Amino acid sequence: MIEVIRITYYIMNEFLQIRLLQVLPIGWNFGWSLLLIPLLPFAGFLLLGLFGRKYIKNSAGIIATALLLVSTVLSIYIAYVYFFEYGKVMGMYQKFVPIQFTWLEFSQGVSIDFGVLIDPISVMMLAIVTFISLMVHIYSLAYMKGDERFPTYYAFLGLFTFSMLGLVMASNIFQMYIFWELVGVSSFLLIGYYYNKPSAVAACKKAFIVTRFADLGFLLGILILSFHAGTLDFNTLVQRLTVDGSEELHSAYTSTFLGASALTWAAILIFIGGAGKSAMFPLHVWLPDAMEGPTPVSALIHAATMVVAGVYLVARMFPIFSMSEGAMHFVTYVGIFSALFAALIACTQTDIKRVLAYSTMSQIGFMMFALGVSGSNLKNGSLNYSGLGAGYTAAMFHLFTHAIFKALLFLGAGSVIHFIHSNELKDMGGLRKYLPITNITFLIACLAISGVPPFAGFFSKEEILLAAYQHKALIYWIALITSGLTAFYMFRLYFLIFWNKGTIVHGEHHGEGGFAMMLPLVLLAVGAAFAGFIPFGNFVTADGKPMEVVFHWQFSIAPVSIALAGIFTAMWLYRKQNNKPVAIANSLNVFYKAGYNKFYIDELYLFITKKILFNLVGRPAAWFDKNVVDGMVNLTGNTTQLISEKIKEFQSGKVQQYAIYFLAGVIGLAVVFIYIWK
Amino acid sequence: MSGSTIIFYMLAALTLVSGILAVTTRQIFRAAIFLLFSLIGIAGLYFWMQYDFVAAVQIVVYVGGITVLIIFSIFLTQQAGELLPKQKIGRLLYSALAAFCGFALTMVQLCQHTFKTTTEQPILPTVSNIGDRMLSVEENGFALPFEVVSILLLAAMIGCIVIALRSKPTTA
Amino acid sequence: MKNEKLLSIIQFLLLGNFIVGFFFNQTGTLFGGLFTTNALMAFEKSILSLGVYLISLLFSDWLKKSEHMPEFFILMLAALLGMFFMISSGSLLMFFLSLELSTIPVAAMANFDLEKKISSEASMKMILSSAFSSGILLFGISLIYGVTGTINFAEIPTLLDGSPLQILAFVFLFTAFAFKLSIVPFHLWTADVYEGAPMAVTSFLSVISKGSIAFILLTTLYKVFAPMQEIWYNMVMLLSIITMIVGNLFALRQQNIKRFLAFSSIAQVGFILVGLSSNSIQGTSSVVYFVLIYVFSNLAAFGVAGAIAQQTGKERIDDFRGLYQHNPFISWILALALFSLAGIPPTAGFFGKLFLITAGASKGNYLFIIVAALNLIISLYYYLRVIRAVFMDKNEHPIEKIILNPSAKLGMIICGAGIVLVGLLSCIYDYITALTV
Amino acid sequence: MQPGLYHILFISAALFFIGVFGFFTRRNLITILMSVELVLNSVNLNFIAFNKYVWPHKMDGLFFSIFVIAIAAAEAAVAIAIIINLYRSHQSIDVENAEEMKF
Repeated sequence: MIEVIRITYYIMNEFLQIRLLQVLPIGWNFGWSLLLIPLLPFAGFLLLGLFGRKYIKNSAGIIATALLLVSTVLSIYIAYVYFFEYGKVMGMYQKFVPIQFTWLEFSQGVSIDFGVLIDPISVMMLAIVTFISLMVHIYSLAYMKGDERFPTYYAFLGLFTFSMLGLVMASNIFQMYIFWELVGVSSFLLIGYYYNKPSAVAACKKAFIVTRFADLGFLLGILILSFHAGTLDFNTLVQRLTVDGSEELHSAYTSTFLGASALTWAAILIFIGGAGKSAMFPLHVWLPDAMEGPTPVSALIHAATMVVAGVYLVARMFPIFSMSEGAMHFVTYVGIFSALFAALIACTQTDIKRVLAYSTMSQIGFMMFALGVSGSNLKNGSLNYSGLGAGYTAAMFHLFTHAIFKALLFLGAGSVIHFIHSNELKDMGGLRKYLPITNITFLIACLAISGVPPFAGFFSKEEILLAAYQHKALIYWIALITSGLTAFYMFRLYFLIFWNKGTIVHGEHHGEGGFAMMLPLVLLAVGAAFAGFIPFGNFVTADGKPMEVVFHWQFSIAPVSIALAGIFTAMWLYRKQNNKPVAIANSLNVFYKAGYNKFYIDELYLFITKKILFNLVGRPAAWFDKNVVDGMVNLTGNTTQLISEKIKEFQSGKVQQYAIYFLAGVIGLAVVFIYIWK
Repeated sequence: MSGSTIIFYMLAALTLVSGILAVTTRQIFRAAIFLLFSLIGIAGLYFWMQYDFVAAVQIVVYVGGITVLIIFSIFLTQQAGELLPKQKIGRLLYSALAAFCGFALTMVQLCQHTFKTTTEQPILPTVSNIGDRMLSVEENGFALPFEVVSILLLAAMIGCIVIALRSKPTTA
Repeated sequence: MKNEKLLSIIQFLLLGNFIVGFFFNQTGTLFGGLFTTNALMAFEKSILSLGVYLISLLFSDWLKKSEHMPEFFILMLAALLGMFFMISSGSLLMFFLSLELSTIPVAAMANFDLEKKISSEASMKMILSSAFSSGILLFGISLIYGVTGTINFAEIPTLLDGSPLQILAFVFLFTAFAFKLSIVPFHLWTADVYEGAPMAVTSFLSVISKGSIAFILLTTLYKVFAPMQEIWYNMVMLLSIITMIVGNLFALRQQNIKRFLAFSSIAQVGFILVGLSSNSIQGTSSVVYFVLIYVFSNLAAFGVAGAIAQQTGKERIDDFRGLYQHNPFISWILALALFSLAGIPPTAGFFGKLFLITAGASKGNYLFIIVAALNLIISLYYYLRVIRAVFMDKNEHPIEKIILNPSAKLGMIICGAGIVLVGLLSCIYDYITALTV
Repeated sequence: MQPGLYHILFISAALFFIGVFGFFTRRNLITILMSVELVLNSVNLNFIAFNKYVWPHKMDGLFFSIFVIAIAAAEAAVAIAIIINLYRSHQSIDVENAEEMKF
């Protein structure tokens, strides 16, 4: 086996001119195991895609899961090696590029390379992506069992995991772009997996087109950056554009368009690319619809991987973003607005997966603005960005914890849907008796996302709020309110599913779905409970130097109490079948009501939550989202159709009329270029 | 006014007037004959410019060849004495406008441009000069275009034969 | 069958023609500058030869049944020869003659479905439009000749200065290219001719013919009209934007697959112009590279549509619904082709468009690039529509199993492999760039 | 005034656009073809005029016009074959009867 690898290595070296840089002191095993991480899922994709339907139909899931298990073990091993053994040199986590080969050289210095970049965030992402993907693989063994296209499903999962890992490891911004597009394609395949459902087909098309639209921004950003920096390599890019007084930085600062420098434009355009994938307002329209895919897929794509690609991109380009105050503000405000907006909408949704979708959008908004408030260097007059990255660490930390508990939430929801065969909250209730494990794990996840100590979300959200607090009071207050809303809508969901009214369970009772479905839930629940204790600041920081995260317990009082308030409101409203408003309306006896002291407080409470929060804020926000933002997307489509109908007369089938247009074109061009546009 | 000038204006008038008639008359035979006159007028202009060889080619190919081909095809497709269908007035106006705009633009540009003149020794367009050039492979020779045109004519003939020799006419 | 044997021989010879193209790539001129050649031109010709070979494979069913197969090849090869001369032409005379040589036989070929009315109609529309366009072209050439006194490509640039009459002449000349490339508003003949002509001819027109014009347009704009660079840059940009928009808008509403591909190819040409506008080495190599990809993708799409039309007579996109049920192989080929045309990774079309955009962006005119990229997204709508019809829509009576003959299958496999490999193997792009320098 | 270059250019431009006008307005396919012939002839006149008055030391224009005549013949032949064929299927050579494909 080793001989084979050696020979392959030789061949690749000699004939394809792949340079394998031996900068790591561990020897070549390390380098190749890095390559194996993405290649194993890809192998799974090829294997299942080519032979799955005919030969290995039944064992397809096992094969894919086994391959991914190896990948996961490798990436956790690499994370261990990186963080604890070799990554830190002179007290700083280094960036390594152990593998890189030039795929195409555009011009001197500007080349598309394929390589592997190892630094704290990519190592962390490797571990988290493979881990969540593994959980989803295991879970799907039971969830998708008996599906007609079982091997195809696993093939798509493999392709998706491969492209996501390629994106994470990219050492070159163009490589990232290519994998970025691949992620889009494979998510398109996964969302449209139930291709017989018209809504799924429409959803995948929409997801694809909206994200492509955003990718356009990314591409333009790349083009502008490479034009000014003269390179596409991440490390070189960051080096050239962050050194004070460098020629490239000067050119990027001084060439302006519409009052902003090229650097700001590039950063904003790249952010738009990220916003498309990460479902930031107003490019989020695809996310709720994308819930048409199989539920484990939602756990993979919409919790841990694809939707955080935008955050990852901004984090990867963070030094460049931090050179532009305008771009940082843009990121901050889009992030905070999306967080609040999505939280409001989440309060009104009745489809369990849609609530989770908006919640994802809201949480990613948190990560985004955390990056945004990480401080702009220009304010200090110095170009050194170290020491300002509290928000950066917080965002990465939240990305990490969110991946775990959101995957848990989705998988739990999958378990519920599996049991009840419906997505609608009205069909659920009282399920805690039937689904004990799901109930507990879901509760843990809800506590984690609400920020209740000592669960994971508490720590990461705390850091974000702290960063916001240090930055600007407005941001902090909005974030605080959003965090309360988060607790409210998550527990609304929780109580409506597991408490509230009892549910009539139709047909035979088939339990919770067996070991394969429960194992991921339990593992993730353990993660959601304890991941917060990882001292993240020691590992992932903007500059690679460990950062002491100071923990102020006084500071936690406000967020925790607001979270608890949200939880208790939800509990009070939804724990039992909600007869309060009905009862009030029914009891006509005014005196009886007056004597009932609690009544006024009740009324007030209801007024605030139901009337104001729901009808005045949440509903309009949802309406706006559904009709205006979404409508814009559809409108573009309809308008194009309409215009194309209107101009069909040009194609009249009359050859002489064609000739008249021909001559008119000639004369028009001649007149334009002789007299007007010289 | 010299005789040469008078001849020029007569030829010009012949060419343009019969050109206009060729594209406007509603009797197709007359149109063909006016086209013939117009082409002869052009041949006359070539003679007038002392490009005898081109004039001869013009008469042989156009007058003797293409016009006859056109007249034959009229025989094949047209009943005698039938008037051509009228064109819509809107189309006529647009076409006239487009053609006139094009003409005006071209003439304005042509008149504003002063063409260079050369003092070099002119080459007379005698048949021997033309023949030498036509078959020369050196610089300023035209052997290659000559071959290309011959291939083109061959291909065109084959195409014509395939299309025209359709085995049986279908749908009436 | 006589046709069958002959066809095999012809296919073999065409393959030979393609291979031989790689052995003779010297630089030089012949006939006193009328014929020039270099390695890049040889490569461009090889692309066209490859396309013709693929056409002979993909449409072998139709060819075998055709009464006039030998004549078809004579005309097609005459047109191919015309394109070779055109790519190598060193003077406007050679350019004009070879342009006609590559047009007139194709117009006759468009009539080869002799029994069909629409075939004659298509042929008529093509020959009349092209006669009109060559009239305009000739007028332009005569003005260029009048102004500069020469028709040699080598001498013209030294004598141009961008005076109004030269601009007029250039516009007249350029519209001939625009006509053949179907640039809006000179494109109107395209869809009608594509629809009426036999599928093999349509694919020849849409792929080979356009490719050759794109190549000669590179020479014409970059070398011959180099002094008028600013004018033609603006013109190309303007036309490119209009072309993409109109091509996309019309493609959205087409039902016939041939008309659909016609308008989609118009939009593709708009994209070629984006790369072409850059006037740089990168511009040349990206255009050549894109044409290579375009040959594979478009021929694959036409090949599949042709196979279906040949056996079932169905040409409407609605009829393609549920194609995947009985015909997974051709469905995947079609999907690959459309993905590549739409520029979706990891197909070659993605890289082709990427390089065109990067080349176009090197001028720094980002507004233009944004418009181009937006059009790329609009185009997704209709490409996905076909994909959706093939894979996702239900149909009571889906198209039955199509029996492909081996050579058509081979052709599709070559196209499919090309679509995947040309993108992934960077050496191809490097090779083209090396030739360009 | 002695007629010179500009006179001939005027004739040829006029003839060109007369032909174009005919191309736009004629409904019979054969007459459309005749208009095309006028267009091509006017171009020839241009070439000869430029050759005679502006660049008499070279013969490019003269040769160009000879080749254009040849091309015109080939084009006319193919066009007439197509028109005859169309006549056989449509029983008409009115251009408005050949507008089946549109939009």
